[in-house]
Amino acid sequence: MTSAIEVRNLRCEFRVNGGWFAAEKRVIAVDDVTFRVPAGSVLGIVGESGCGKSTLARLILGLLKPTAGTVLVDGKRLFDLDRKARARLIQPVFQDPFASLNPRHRIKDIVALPLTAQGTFSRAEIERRVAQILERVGLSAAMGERMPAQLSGGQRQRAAIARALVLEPRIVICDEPTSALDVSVQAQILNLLADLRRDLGLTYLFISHNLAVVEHVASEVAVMYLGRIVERNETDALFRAPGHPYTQALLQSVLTPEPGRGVPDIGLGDAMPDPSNIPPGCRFNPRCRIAVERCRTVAPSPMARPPQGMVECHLA
Amino acid sequence: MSEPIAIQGPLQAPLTSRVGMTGFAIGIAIVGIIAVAALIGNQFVPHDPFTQDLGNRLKPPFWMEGTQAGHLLGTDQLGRDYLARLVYGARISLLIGIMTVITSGVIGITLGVLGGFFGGRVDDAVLFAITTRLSIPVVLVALAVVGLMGSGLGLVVATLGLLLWDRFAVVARATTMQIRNLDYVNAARCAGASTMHLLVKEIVPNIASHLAVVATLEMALAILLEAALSFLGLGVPPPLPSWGLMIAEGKDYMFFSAWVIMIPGVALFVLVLGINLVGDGLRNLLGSERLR
Amino acid sequence: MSALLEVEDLVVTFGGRSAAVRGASFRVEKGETHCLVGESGCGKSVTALSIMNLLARGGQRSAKRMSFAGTDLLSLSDREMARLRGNRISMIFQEPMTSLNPAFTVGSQMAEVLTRHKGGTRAAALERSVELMGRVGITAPEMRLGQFPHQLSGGLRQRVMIAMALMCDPQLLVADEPTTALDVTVQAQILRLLATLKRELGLAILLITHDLGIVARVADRVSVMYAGEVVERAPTAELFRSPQHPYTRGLLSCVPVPGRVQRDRPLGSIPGVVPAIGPGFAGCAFRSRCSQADATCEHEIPRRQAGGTHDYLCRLAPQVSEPQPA
Amino acid sequence: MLLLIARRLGLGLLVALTVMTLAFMLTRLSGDLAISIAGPAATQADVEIIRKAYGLDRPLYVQFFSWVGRAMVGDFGQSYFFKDSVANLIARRLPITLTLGLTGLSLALIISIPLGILAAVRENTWIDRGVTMFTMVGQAIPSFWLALILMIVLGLNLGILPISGTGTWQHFVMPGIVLAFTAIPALTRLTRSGMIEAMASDYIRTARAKGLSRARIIFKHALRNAAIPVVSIAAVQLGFMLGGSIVIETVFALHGVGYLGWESIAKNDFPVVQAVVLVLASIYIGLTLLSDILNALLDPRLRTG
Repeated sequence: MTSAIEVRNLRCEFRVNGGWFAAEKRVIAVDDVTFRVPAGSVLGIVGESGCGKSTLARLILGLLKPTAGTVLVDGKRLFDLDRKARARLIQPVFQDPFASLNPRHRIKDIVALPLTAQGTFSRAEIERRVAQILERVGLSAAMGERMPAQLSGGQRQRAAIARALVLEPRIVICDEPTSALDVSVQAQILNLLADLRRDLGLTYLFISHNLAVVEHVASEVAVMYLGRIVERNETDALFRAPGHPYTQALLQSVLTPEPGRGVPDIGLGDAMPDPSNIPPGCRFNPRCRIAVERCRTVAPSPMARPPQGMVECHLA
Repeated sequence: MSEPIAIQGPLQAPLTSRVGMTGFAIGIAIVGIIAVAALIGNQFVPHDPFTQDLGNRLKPPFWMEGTQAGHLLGTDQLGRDYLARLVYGARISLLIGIMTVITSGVIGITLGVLGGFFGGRVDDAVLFAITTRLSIPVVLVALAVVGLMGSGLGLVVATLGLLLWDRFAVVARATTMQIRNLDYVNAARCAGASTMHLLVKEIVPNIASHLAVVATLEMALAILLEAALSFLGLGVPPPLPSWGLMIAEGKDYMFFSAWVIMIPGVALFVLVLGINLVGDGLRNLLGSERLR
Repeated sequence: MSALLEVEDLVVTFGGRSAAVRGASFRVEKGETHCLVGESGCGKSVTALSIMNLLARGGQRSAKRMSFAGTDLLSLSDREMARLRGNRISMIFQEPMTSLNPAFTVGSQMAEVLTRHKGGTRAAALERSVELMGRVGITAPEMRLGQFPHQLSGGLRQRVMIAMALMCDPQLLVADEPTTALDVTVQAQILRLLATLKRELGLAILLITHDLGIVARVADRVSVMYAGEVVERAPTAELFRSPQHPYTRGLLSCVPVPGRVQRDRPLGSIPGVVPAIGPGFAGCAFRSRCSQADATCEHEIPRRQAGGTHDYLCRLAPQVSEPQPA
Repeated sequence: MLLLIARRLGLGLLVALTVMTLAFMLTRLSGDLAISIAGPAATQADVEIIRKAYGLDRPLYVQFFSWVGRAMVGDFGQSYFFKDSVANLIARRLPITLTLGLTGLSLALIISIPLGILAAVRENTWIDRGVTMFTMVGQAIPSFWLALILMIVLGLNLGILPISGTGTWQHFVMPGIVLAFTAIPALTRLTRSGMIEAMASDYIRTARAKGLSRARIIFKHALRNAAIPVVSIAAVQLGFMLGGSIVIETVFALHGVGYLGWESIAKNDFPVVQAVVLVLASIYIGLTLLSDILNALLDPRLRTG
């Protein structure tokens, strides 16, 4: 069976101008990332800001060109597909619903864009499909006539989901789809995404910094740190028995609403990760509290972890 | 490259004040009245702007002593009716302003949007063009072109149009750069939209309001520059009554009859002020104060 | 006994139009951490700013009572209030990236707080800065003194902000979403730091947040805000054990809790959106989203007691309940 | 840093070269230069003599490269009209234009920075509206017309300043005022908007939360940040002012570079026209570089990596 998404040895570098008095920097945003997402499943990607998770999303959407490596979508090389074929396969839902809808267009025109861009649908067909998808995501036909500024954050995100699904793609890349929303609205959107996936048989790549959200939606989770996937496993296994010290720290730092438990000491120093200055050896070693000498010199290679996962740590 | 123009986000809430809107309304009224006068004013003025009457030279306007009935604003050094010339001059100013904005807008917006959208080499080339253009002294070069190629309305428009696109380009480039990485543009890309669609439907509508402000500024600038060129004798040729030329022709008499330079000067000032008020009103509507 | 900070019936309006805060009341005791929790637009940040008299231009505050350690804050002149700020009440903000002045060094920004309020030499103020930076867990504080804000990470900047807030030994620290812009691992470190400072310095903290997880872990008492009102007030443990207001209950059910996730079940959610509250609005602001609302909700709602220090704004009688399953 | 400066200088040189090409093409636009130099009364033989004498019989590219080559070492050729080397002419006129430009810029800064600050801290009051109105009026007044009015009022009616000429420092007062007026509106608005932006920023809220005095907040914390763009743009503004001084120098008969340009255009003295365009462009390029360096020095974010 072909995977919905397959990424092989993906790498992405940027050059950043350091200004007048500093040298140019080379930022490695994604560093040799390999994974597969089986059709119909949800891969959650977690990590802190600057870990490269959004860059990864952009690479898989074809918005950025990788420095090296390949992206296969539905078994085909992403860059062999023309823009229309790509649009029929894979669609995005972005973080900020205030930035992802063109403020000058009506909602129904925004939602219709993937159809009109194909150039093969009749106007009646486009109208029928737009009306159908708007209803499916819980927006009334009257909402379709409005401008984005007249909608609330949650309604805008519903419109963005409608746009992503109107062409009936197989794969949706959700890049922090609920991070800009209030918790009560977040729950509405998460429930909607879950329903749609079940009913339409979609595959999600779900990117978030919120572990609780990822645990709720993902069947498999990958943890990114400084551009690499340092641990990947089935969701339950990863949350029950995290192997990488970074995963452990991330899990510990989630503050569940349980009064009286205080704030845990996660024991990470303040050596903040800097993608333009990746440390030698294990890239997590400056913050790791169990690091040994070998971690400072030798980069760990991926090791299998039951039942289906991997971890990159000498000590796991 | 230092960019003297910084722009706030296009998505910012409009910041309207009642006072700002009053200015906007006054500006529109001024420009509207002058435009109407330029279009049909000659129907109501009983004189021809070119007919000389050497017996009635330098007659003062109606509020001064010694005024001549029928010449509401007096006559010039050749006895031509000043009101008729003023109305005709409005036509020249507006024509130059509008034509220059169209020419320079097409050049500048095209360059700026392309540079801002594609980045890389394309942008380097655009930036080079802008830098080069900014380093050319406008007045001197405009004077030289007119001086060496002969004066004429068309030539003035062409010269100014080719020289005044820089601000359009700078603003179009900066706003495009801000927008091109916004997620609605990314979403349109992922939707399979063509580059043409991205430029025309996603980018340009969102920078149009900023460009409208630039257009008012450039129109005002073009009108002032034409007046300056004509004043220096290298713009619109006589006997066409450009306001700048009227001031130049009146210069020799200004110490005795100050009104000969005051009337066209005030007309010029009011028109430019009106256009600037419109621009400022637009800017307030947009809430982008730093767009100078 | 008088509380350290007492706010009664605070109303904040902008430009005379709709009210951002509509009669908020709460008390912060000496040495306690009090959380104001609510979703965006509920008026929690505006409440904090109005206590500091830092409302943006056009903001008008009025209250039946607003006192700090026996001083009536409403009667102070701007000048007197400035003497209090940074001195006896300090405040830190959500965005550590933009809250420090990019043009000056960390040291000069810290030192000026002390010289402003306590006088003394710049050298002494810098010495105090170094001491406090060490206290808030900044390594190599002497080196940091000469650095500019852009050279520090977000977590470090927030530590600098905290150290700066402590320069004059304040009695109250107002912290407006201090960890929202930070990564989760850094958030945990900063919250631990605040808890330590509270314990060791006897500092009272008014913590503004939207995150119920933070509330549960650090607060002694909680005030839940919705649409400009405090709809429920309770000690933390009690609020999570038996929330009374339908909004509080709904909010708790929306939060996915790691380890207790049932992936095939939908999360609890609150339908609809926060209504626009115009002038002349009466009754319960939550009624349009509440499953238990009826006609009486359109009238004035009494504040009900659910225990000695637990009250809420709802027509429904208090009920003893199990904590909401998440 | 050195590398960057070198790169910027290279870019500047490239721009200068482009301007030279444009200036050269410009002077060749009018058709046969020999005919226009010779004047309407000249015979065919006269024209031929002039063509040979000025080297105009050579192919265009030869003329161009010989001009560029010599311009690189500061030799701009001979003026047809003034019978002097162009380099000498410009060297004699440049100090006057620079004096005028610096006078204008200083006046503009002295007036516009305090006005901008005042308007910003009194945002949306009648003071702010007054300042905004003042900048609008300033932008709308044609500079040559303002010059004439000043001549009438200060020169003729009050008789306190000379009307035209170059002799004494008093001769620079009126032109300086007029030139300053071309920059005041833009600089005032820039200061105002920079201050408003700064005053609304998070770090000013922090400064207020620290209990600092209002004066310290405005003049230390806000102004320092608002001043960065103003100072760096002032340098660029000076470049524009020098370029724009041609109108003012002509009105006041101030014998600077701009006046020289106007005279030589009127006399078809194309080596002078080319050289003046090039000199003004080079000054502008130099000033933009200075502006970038000032900006980097003032802004710690650019100064330290």
